[in-house]
Amino acid sequence: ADPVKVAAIYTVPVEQQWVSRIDKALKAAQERGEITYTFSENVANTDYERVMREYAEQGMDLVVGEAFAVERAARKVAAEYPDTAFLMGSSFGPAQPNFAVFDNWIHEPSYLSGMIAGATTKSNVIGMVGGYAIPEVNRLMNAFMEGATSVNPDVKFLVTFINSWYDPPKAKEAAFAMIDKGADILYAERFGVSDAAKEKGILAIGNVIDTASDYPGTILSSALWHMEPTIDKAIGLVASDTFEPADFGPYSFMSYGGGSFVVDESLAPADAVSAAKAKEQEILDGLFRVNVNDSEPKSTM
Amino acid sequence: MTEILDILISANFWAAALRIATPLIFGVIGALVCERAGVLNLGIEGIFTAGAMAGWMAVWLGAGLWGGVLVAAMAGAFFGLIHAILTVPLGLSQHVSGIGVTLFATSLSYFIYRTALPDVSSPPRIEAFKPLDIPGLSDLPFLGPALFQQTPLTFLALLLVAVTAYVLYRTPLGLAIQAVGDNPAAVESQGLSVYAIRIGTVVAGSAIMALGGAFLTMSAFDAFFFGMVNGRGWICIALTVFASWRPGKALIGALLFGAFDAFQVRLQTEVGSFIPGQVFLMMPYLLSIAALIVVARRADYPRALLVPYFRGQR
Amino acid sequence: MIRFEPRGPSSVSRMLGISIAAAVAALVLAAIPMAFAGLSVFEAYSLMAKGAFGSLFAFTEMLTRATPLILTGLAAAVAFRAKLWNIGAEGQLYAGALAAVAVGTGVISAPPYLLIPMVIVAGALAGGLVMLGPTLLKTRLGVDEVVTTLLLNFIILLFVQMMLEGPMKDPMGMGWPQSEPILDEAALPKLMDRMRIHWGLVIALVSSLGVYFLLKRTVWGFEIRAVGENAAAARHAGIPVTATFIRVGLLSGALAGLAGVGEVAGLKGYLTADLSPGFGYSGIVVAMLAGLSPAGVVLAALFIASIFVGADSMSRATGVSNYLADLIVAMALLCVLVSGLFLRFKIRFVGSQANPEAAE
Amino acid sequence: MAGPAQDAGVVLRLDGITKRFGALTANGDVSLDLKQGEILALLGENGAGKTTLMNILFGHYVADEGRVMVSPDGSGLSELEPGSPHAALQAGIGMVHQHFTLAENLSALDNILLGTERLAALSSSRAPARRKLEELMARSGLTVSLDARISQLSVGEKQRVEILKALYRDARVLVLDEPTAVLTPQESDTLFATLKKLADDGLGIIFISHKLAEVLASSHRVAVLRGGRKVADLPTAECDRRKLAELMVGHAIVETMRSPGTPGAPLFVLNKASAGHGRDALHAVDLTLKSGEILGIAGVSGNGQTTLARVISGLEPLTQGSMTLEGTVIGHASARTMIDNGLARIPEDRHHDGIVGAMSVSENLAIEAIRKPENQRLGLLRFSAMRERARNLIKAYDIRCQSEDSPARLLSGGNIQKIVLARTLETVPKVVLAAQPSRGLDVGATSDVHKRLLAARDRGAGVILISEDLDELMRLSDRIAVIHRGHLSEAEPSETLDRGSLGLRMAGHNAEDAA
Ligand SMILES: Nc1ncnc2c1ncn2[C@@H]1O[C@H](COP(=O)(O)OP(=O)(O)OP(=O)(O)O)[C@@H](O)[C@H]1O
Ligand SMILES: Nc1ncnc2c1ncn2[C@@H]1O[C@H](COP(=O)(O)OP(=O)(O)OP(=O)(O)O)[C@@H](O)[C@H]1O
Ligand SMILES: [Mg+2]
Ligand SMILES: [Mg+2]
Repeated sequence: ADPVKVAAIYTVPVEQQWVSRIDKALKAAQERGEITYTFSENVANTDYERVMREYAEQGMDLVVGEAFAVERAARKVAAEYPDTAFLMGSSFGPAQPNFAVFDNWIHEPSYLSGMIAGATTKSNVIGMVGGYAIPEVNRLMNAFMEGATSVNPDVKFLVTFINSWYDPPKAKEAAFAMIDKGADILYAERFGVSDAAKEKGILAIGNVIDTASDYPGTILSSALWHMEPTIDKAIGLVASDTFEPADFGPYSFMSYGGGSFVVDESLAPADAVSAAKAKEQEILDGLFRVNVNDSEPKSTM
Repeated sequence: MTEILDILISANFWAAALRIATPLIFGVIGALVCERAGVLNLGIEGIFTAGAMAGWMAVWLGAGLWGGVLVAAMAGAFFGLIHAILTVPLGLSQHVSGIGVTLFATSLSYFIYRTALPDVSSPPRIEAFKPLDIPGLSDLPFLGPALFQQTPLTFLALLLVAVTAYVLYRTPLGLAIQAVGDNPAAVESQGLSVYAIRIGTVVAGSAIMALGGAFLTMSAFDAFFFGMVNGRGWICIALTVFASWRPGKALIGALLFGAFDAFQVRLQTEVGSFIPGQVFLMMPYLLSIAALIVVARRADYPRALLVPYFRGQR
Repeated sequence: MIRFEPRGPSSVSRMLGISIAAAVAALVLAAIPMAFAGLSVFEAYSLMAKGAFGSLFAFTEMLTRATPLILTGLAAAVAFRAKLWNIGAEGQLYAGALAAVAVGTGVISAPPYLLIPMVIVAGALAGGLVMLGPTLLKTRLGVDEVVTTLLLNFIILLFVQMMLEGPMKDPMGMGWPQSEPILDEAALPKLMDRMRIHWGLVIALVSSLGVYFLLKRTVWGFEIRAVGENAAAARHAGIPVTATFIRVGLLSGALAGLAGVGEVAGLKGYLTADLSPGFGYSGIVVAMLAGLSPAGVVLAALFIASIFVGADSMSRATGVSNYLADLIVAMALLCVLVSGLFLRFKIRFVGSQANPEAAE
Repeated sequence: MAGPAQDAGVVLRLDGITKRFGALTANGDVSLDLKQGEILALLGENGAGKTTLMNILFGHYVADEGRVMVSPDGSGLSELEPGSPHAALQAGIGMVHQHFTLAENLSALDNILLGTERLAALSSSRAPARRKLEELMARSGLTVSLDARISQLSVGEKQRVEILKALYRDARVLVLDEPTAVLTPQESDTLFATLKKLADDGLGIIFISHKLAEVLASSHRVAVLRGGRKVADLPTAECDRRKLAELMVGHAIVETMRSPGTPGAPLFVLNKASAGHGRDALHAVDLTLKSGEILGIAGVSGNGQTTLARVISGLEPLTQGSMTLEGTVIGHASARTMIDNGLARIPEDRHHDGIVGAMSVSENLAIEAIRKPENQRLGLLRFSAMRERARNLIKAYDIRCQSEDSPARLLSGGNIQKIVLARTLETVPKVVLAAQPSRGLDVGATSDVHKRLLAARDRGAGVILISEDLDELMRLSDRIAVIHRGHLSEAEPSETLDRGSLGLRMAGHNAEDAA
């Protein structure tokens, strides 16, 4: 069969952690010869609808993107191009006839990395630096905090949002400020935070992407997101003409391999690692559900 | 209250203020130099980006850190030259030319970066400047951590303030720059070329600005990101007015802004649970306006700022 | 050595010729990065033209993108005419959008013929009021407005984010920082079915006519021009300089606010903090390209919008990085800027040996 | 070509200079020689092309035809590179421009040093320069405080800095474009004494002036330009006032003489009025202007005249005292209320405060009355009425311009002044405030301004004439008061005053000393 024609529309450059996961999965599929892949990055909100239409008009089979700030327009365009499949990052549900949704549901591994952090911190202060307080970020931070307090009720959190996706120098400064306040573990939602941790010789928690090799000895644990299950599923459905608007969110869950938890066992206490692993198994077995909480996390000091 | 005091007396806070201020110092000195010669350079935001990208890429390609600094300065000089040609001999609107240069430098940097590195999911890193350990000074109590654990570019920025002040006030070239920003006819009637001085100054000023960008990718961080300049250039334009076009005051203004910013991230973790985060982020801007109101009446504009000079025209 | 000699008003054919030359120069320049990216230049240009004008969809998209540019361009043009350097149209645009959302999302219920004007007025008022601050600081305390308006852009955007995460957050938005949707009765109607083009364009065109009329034919316009050209002489002649600045500030801010109204009430339907990709800053470019003339603003906005939309679409059709679009816009801008010179001046290249005897 | 004999002592030769600006020929085939030690006066109406000619000589403009020859070291004439001030300076030409070319943000010393040192030099060698300048100042009598910022200097001091700039570079030829336009009589006298001394030292000097008295008193030779062409070049000894005036304008000039006025009731009164601060402040000034009189205010500029004019114009509030117009106290004045109350104002700096250069002549003629019904209806401008009125005024006041639609910026100084006169006097004002109304104007334009002021007086208006030109004051004023350091003396009938005692009082000596 011909390769599936896939176009992706990103509102940020592909370096952005979130988007880079989608890009990676699509590029892998392209490598395998299953799809042809093209994308537009850094698309302004106001241009999003036009770009969607242009791709649809070009006869794309599948359009992948993020509908978050353009929810209504995206759904309207999709409805007008029923022959194209749309797989959009969204906090809302799928819509007939062709609008499927996904999201980064890696709150489970985030919880687990929280358990590791809570058990490892000596100062009982954990700093968290985020870009913007949007649900996709809040959810993971909240799960992380819950995981940490579940093993260490005394742990306190410092939370800062820097109001930018890509200002690593600024994220780094925010992280330094937290280190000054006594944080000995930093939750690295943004580029720059792990650098501060590394410079000051403390630990960091990775998020979405695996940066352990860039910061040896610094990344204590990470909650990783893998878009491959989601993308591969969608491509398969489109290729076999059986695409249905569905919620692809679960493909980001650990049980589908869409989320994973890694820990540097040389940095974490052994009992914390085993506790986390045990919890991981419970999650995979469906015995434990991590709460989903999208509200903005606040400092607790 | 005591928390606030704690912040202000911590050496780390002042070290952060100086770090945050460093790109601004380069930017404001560069902008100030251009404006002293009568040319507003709104290309600054793009020149920052170009400096950040070019300097980083040079290092990444193996030019070495100081080689990267040089390349960044050259990139700044290149865009400065475009702005200078458009605004000085051609006398075009400094506002549009500046914004045009910002658009041009930014989009060219992005385009080159993306064309050169189409397939990076995680931006490549370089080995960035490390904080200098100056034996003796770095170990001083308070001052050591506050002042002497910075990267070489921070010291370069401080040095540049002194050099700029010296050149501006003590050398024939500086006098000519000051004069050309006040009354170009005075310069021409003394046999000097208004165009040469203005173009040269804008090129030099833009090269300095670009170092502010280079600091971001080669000192404050070790990779290049789209949008990472994040309005810092515009802040420098504001700081120039605040500084009344004086290098010393420019340093103070940049440090003040750096301190506001370092202060707000610290305050955010203190009382962030009651007050929306944006309030803190607004603080540096609001305080800059407040500071400007205090100094406004004394602002001493270069009289020929924004005014193109044509020989033999009424 | 280059010498410029001012020339009188240019003929239409000359202006046309120069515009075409500028466009050609821009296209030649833009061919460099295109070739660099491995594109066939001619194909790229035909795709560009298609992207901006090739279909009804493309054309209306281009007009839709030009709509806010016309308004922010007018905002800059009016203010710059009085030498009030308003660099804050971006912030005023957001203020207008915020006000439109505040009025138009259900706080007031009224039929469209009442609600739409209320939304428009609220947006204009909010933009105007935002500009009032810097204007008063300038006239009362001598604070430089370039700086205050520039810094206000950051402050207002943060304020909008604060409102969107706080009191004005859409409870149905799944936690996303966005406003509630504008009611149907408050939305500016679309001009065409299935297309995004909306009544904001009409507002923009009418505003440009209005500004033209104001500057050209009214006492206030006369006073604005006089203050802008020579504030000292205007004051000596009994023109209320302060009042004129305030009027201009309000008008300029209101026009930028209208741009925000159009974007939320006409285009998006609700407010997010990434509403504008820098329309306020582009407005300055539009205004200056237009030589601060209201009619020129419309043309300049169409020019910028068509280059962007065309180049953006071309980058997609050819699979080149879409950062190319911004690059082409920047190059076109610089070319047009330079071409303006040929309208204002005769340019003579004087050899270094200007001495006629030297040749003998 | 001129033989060597004729070249003897010639330090500068302009040879067939032609310069066109579009259709306008600013200089047509002008040739001129300047000898060593000679003071040449260059005369001509406003717009005759004097400044243009000097700008070509100095390299600011490039001539369309003709050439400039200089003899830098007295050895022989060689052609000067056109279009290069640098070359002109190298050849020993020093130029004092009609408008100061000084950087206000630098000290006098730095302005003089500008361009004399290598730009790449690592420091400015101020100390040796200061020594040389102190010697120069002692020799020439041109003293200034070298460390003061230019912005703090008076116009006279600025003028001296300009000349020092040239002398510091060892100029052999000194060109001064209307050097005395802004100087007081005393300053002018000192300047010419200095120039004489410099000429005796071997400098060739060209100066441009509209003041015939000083031309006759101080020059060796006179060249006259009319319409861009040289119409006369003759020894000063062969000239007199009338002849020069005639050469300039091409016909005889009748100088305006005042007939005694018939003063009426007090019209405008300042009572213990104080305003402003610093050098230019007013201190408890009493002034009474009657209708039908011209009240002259004599004084060296910078003694409070500017503040006085601003107060009367409604641009600056009184800090103490009161202002009364026709018996009504004017509390919170603005420019608008004063104009509406019948004040006509001729500002000192007509380019800066008088006209909006980018607007048309007709708009400038309407600007003060733009809100009057004759210019607008319901906020809409009445263009045809405005232009109609402009055409009438252009005719009545003989304003030379291409049309009522040309930008006012393009007009000459004299014609700009006529715009101001036309729009203010046309309203039949009760009070006319004329500040330095003939500064920089040629004889023809000056006599025109004087006629208009006298006509306003004869119509019953009260005129306040602020001037540094004692001839003008004596010729026009019914009474004269002297302003010094913000204090205004009692006005006395001009018949009882003479130039000498006025000059002394302007310098700060009180009436008894003067008498
Ligand atoms: N030449 C100028 N260029 C730019 N801005 C100027 C200029 N002159 C004045 N302004 C600004 O205009 C402001 C208003 O001046 P001012 O209050 O004196 O006007 P006014 O004529 O008294 O007005 P009103 O009659 O309405 O009170 C000044 O404070 C200054 O900021
Ligand atoms: N750069 C220029 N562009 C166009 N016209 C010019 C320019 N310079 C001078 N002119 C015109 O040339 C003519 C001569 O001007 P110039 O300044 O030489 O006169 P002037 O004799 O010095 O007069 P004044 O006594 O008023 O100083 C005037 O009509 C003037 O408007
Ligand atoms: Mg006022
Ligand atoms: Mg002249």
